[in-house]
Amino acid sequence: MSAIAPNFKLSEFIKSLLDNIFWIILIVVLIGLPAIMMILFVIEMPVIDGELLTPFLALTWLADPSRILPVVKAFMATDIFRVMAFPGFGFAALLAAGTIFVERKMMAKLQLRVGPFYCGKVEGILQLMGDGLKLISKEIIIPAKADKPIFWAAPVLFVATAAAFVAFIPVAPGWVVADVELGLLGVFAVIGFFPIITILSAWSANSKFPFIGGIRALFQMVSFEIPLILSLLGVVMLTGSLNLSEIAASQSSFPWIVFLPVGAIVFFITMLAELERIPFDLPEAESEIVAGWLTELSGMMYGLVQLGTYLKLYAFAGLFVVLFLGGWNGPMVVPPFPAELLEKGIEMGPITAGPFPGLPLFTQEMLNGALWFVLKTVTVIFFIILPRGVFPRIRVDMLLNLGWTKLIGLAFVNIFIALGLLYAGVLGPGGLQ
Amino acid sequence: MGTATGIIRALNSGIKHIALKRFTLRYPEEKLKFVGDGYQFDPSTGVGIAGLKGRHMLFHDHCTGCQLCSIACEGVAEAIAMVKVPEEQTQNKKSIMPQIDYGKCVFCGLCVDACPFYALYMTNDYELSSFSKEGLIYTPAQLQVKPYVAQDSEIQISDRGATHG
Amino acid sequence: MTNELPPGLALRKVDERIMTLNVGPQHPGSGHMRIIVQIDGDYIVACDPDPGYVHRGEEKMAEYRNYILNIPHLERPVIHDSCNVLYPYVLGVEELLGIEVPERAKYVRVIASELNRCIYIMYWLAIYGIFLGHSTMFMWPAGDRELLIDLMEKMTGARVTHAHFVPGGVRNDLPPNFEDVCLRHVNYFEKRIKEYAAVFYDNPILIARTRDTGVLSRQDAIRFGTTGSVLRASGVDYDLRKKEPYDVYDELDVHTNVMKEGDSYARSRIPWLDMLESCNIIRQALQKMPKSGSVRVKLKPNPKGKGFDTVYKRVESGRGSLGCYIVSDGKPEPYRVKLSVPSFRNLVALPNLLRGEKLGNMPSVYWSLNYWPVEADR
Amino acid sequence: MSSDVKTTTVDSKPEVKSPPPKPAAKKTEEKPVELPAFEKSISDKIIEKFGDKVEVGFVKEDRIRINVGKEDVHNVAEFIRDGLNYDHVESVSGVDYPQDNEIEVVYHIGSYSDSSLARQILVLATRAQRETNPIPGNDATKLPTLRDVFYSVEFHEREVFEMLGVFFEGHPDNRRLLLPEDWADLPPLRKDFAIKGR
Amino acid sequence: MVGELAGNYSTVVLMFGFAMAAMAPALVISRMISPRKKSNPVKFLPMECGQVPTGEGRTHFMMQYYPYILMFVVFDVMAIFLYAWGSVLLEVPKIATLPMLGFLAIMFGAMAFALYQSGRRRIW
Repeated sequence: MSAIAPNFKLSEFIKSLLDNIFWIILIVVLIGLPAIMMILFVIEMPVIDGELLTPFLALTWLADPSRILPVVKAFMATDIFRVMAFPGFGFAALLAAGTIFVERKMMAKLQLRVGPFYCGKVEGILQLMGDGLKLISKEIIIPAKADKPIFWAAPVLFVATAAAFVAFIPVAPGWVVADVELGLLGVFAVIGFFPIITILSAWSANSKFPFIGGIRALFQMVSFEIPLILSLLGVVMLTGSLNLSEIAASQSSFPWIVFLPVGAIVFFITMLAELERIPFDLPEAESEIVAGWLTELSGMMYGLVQLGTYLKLYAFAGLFVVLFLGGWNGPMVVPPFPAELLEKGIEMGPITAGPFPGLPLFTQEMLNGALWFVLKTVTVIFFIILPRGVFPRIRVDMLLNLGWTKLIGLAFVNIFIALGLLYAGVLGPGGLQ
Repeated sequence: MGTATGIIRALNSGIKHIALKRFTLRYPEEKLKFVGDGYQFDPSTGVGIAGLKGRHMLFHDHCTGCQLCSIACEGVAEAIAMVKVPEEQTQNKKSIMPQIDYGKCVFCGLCVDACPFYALYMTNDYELSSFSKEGLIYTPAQLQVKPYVAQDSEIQISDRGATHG
Repeated sequence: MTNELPPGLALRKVDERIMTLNVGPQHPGSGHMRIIVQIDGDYIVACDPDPGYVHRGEEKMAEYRNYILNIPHLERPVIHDSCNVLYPYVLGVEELLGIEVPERAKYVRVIASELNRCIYIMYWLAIYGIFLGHSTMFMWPAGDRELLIDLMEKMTGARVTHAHFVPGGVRNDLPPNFEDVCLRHVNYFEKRIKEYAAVFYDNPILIARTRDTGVLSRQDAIRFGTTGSVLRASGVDYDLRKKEPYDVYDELDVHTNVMKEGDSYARSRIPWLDMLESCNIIRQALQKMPKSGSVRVKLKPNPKGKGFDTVYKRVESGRGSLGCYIVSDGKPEPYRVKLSVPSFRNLVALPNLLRGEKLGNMPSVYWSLNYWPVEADR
Repeated sequence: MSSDVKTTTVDSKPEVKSPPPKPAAKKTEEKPVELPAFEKSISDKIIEKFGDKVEVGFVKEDRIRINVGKEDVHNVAEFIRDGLNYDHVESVSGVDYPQDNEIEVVYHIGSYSDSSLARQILVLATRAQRETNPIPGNDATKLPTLRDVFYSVEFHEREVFEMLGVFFEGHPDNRRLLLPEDWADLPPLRKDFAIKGR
Repeated sequence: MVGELAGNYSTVVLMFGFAMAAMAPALVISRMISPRKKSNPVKFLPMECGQVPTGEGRTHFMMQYYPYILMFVVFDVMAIFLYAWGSVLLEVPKIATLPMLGFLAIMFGAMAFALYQSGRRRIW
């Protein structure tokens, strides 16, 4: 045993776990319970059905679906649910985790190897969890002369900014965290934050390689922002709206990629660059500048940056789907909700449950929309992942040259295609849509 | 347009490979099959017999304790030391035999070439890892044991790529 | 020297913004060496290679061991090319001792040498791929190399460090049925490496990345004394298998691959073409090889040379011409063994090629020089 | 003073003993019939140009050895480059001869540009005085550098400097190359540097 | 589009805050359960490939592609300005497109000139 990990002692490990449990209990007892008491003392408890809500009543309701379902439904209508779970953070993090797993397995298959295999019995499906546990239990090393507050804050800010980006993506009709009129401009504003966080993290580490990597990231993200913005102008012109939900809804008959393939290609390439994915992963070019701006990050800080990266990947893929592939639009494939479940409930021999009056938590349109959206997003993610397997990294000057000459030129071509389509009457008020 | 064609060719080749078979040898479950029983040497012709240079095998009834293997190893890895063995082995008047430290051995097989009495061969066993340095030192008694090897995986080539079947 | 500095670098106070980067020894893009590069922004203004992190004194050790026992040591500098790095030493000892090698052994040596060349180049290619950020090009060669390693292991009994060539032939005969397996594996191997073209060699991004970077002109290639693929990529038709055929290379049809450009792309393409050529040579050798016969001359124990003598032998290894200078003073041990290794010779070109180059070109130029740090340090 | 000693050693070879190199050289010289013609013509050209400043070590198939004193080595090398079309140095090896109190530096010179010389290796050997207690760079163990003649010797000469302590005068960059920065022992390839336990 | 309240964007801020609140504990927990050994000060040196770091990490460092950043400052604003036109294109009369085309031409010309200049002087 000692040969494997000479400094590992089971007793110390158990002791550290017990210590943590002790501190958590202590904090909960000393701070959490008094806080709850104070809150209960201050706020007015709701009166439901003529009765004051007490903890006893609440527990009774938990057992009764006909009473708990409306509460769940009401909760689902709140912003908190949207932020935390469905179109917001939870959903995005789930898709991001799936992306990581699929990426590893797909790269492995393309490269004729196995990939994660042993963790979780079935083709390494629990590998991500294992990696997370490893990252969270690794020591975080802060370089000696680093600017500590910024260095600590940068990974968290990175995830938070990526999450703010996710907030704009509509998943199904009506299901979007921030349903704002100027959604597209909001997206641009949020994208503008990423280079700042990158350069802050790189600058605060006080090391050469992160510094060069941060500058490269700055150049890359900044110079690809103009092609990114210009390539989406065509869609906005055809739709006449900046609201992402409206843009998605406007593609009920044709996705815009049919009319604006040039813009889609330009946006896809700029997307790869903004995501720092191969062939544009210059800020992390490991053979030149060790790991770029991630060099000094260790342990969970690195893990957070990875999480942020994949959240960003999901958000960009979702943006591509919304803008060019028609968002949630697609043929209705989800069957309607069985009506007898509402009236009779489930009858399984002696046991009868229901009826469930408030049951369809999600409407048929919403399920169908989410299904199509996820399918399209996964396809786009596949095409984002694929270049990693077949392309080498390019160089800074090539990248800038590509962004500033070719892509901007193509973006202008795209604008004129959109104008031509509008004024030729193919699209627009008198045209197809 | 050459650029676009090249990019599409590369993407196509990548997608094509997703359908090919995996080539990885999943080692602890599959083990490669080797030629023969291990590297052996025929002193009469001076030519070896092909085989894997794995762990040695010592034939106690042939070993005379002449130290030639130890002398050969001195210039290479200094892995072989001659140790006293009990008197039961009749062939060996000096009652010394080689003991091999696999922490030092480089598996070059020159000791096998040096042995003129057909006493030292190599076998297909290569799984010698141990938790301690002492566990890597094989005494003459341990070297006498013929190792059990279950190695049956071979490279198989088909239209859908090569695999370790 | 070969690259002019960009004009802006001639600014007066340019020194103040020059950053010194230690690329190596613990760097994903350096190998076991250190390249001290001084960069001004994205441009390298000076480069100083600092090898020696894996210096083991093989030449000194060789003076203490006799001619046979040196064999496992002298193949250590390049374990992926261990047959070829041993080859000139074995040839030299044969000349010193006056040994005539059997015909079949010569063919076996040629097959082993060519297989080993492919194994080395696959490893090199894998690292070239990962240096350019192409992870697939790391995995494919590293996997397909297994086909040939399997052959070598059937042939010599070891997967990497073979210790197979000895003065007077090779150590063991081929295993039964080896010819068929070898042919099958080599044919499949050739099919596989041809597929690298679509993903790697014809990839427009790779071509744009490596074309016209690190250009080594023909005159400079000769002046720096470079060798192997670096030399042939600069338009010098020089391959020892053809120019100074050893063993049975004069009976085989060897084609030399030469490219004129002298840039990183040409330097990386030449080894790939060499591998295709090696497959041809192996097939020819398998056909022409005597089906039976001895493969090793029996030597006296502790052979010694005849008085004072020197010999210098060269072979074409996976990286280029590899020479071995042996001084014998009539004792069983060599008086002096000097390996003149191609990596060390190509290293001279590195500072000259990197000066004025972009930082992003550093890994591709460095590794396209076919540099193997362990070999250069010996 | 030290250079005087050296000159006598190499140039006037008959009287100074140096037992190892002599027999081999003599043997080849005594059988001129077997000498290959092309290689003989090259060595003759060098002899013709430099007379008895150079000594032909041996002429074998594809290999010619020229022994030369240290003050002539630069001129001979220039002639080899300009007059004989040899264009690069393949290897620079130092050999220590403690019994002669000399260190021999051997240049193996080849040619890429002349296809008739593709097989040929010209071995140019010169000798430097050996010090019993070497102070690399500051003692009499010095040779003129050939870097201005053959650029390719640059790293090789640096290696010989640190491995045997032969300082190459005129080399622009005579720094440590392979050995660790804190190496303070004898130059390791000298014969009096012994490996531990051997 | 007109008269939209800034409060509509509160959900974005909420999302941002939630992500921060959810992720900061990960760092805190990691800090709590991971080992912290201060025995070796070399560990805390910045990465320099195994060598002792020399020089400052934050230096005067000039990237040669600086003109692109300058161009970005100008053209990013212009690109966003195009959106004001693009989003109401369906409602405004067609004649309003002509000045926009002029604007596009000026922008394109200016960009081409800037690119030409930046390409001519490779280094600033």
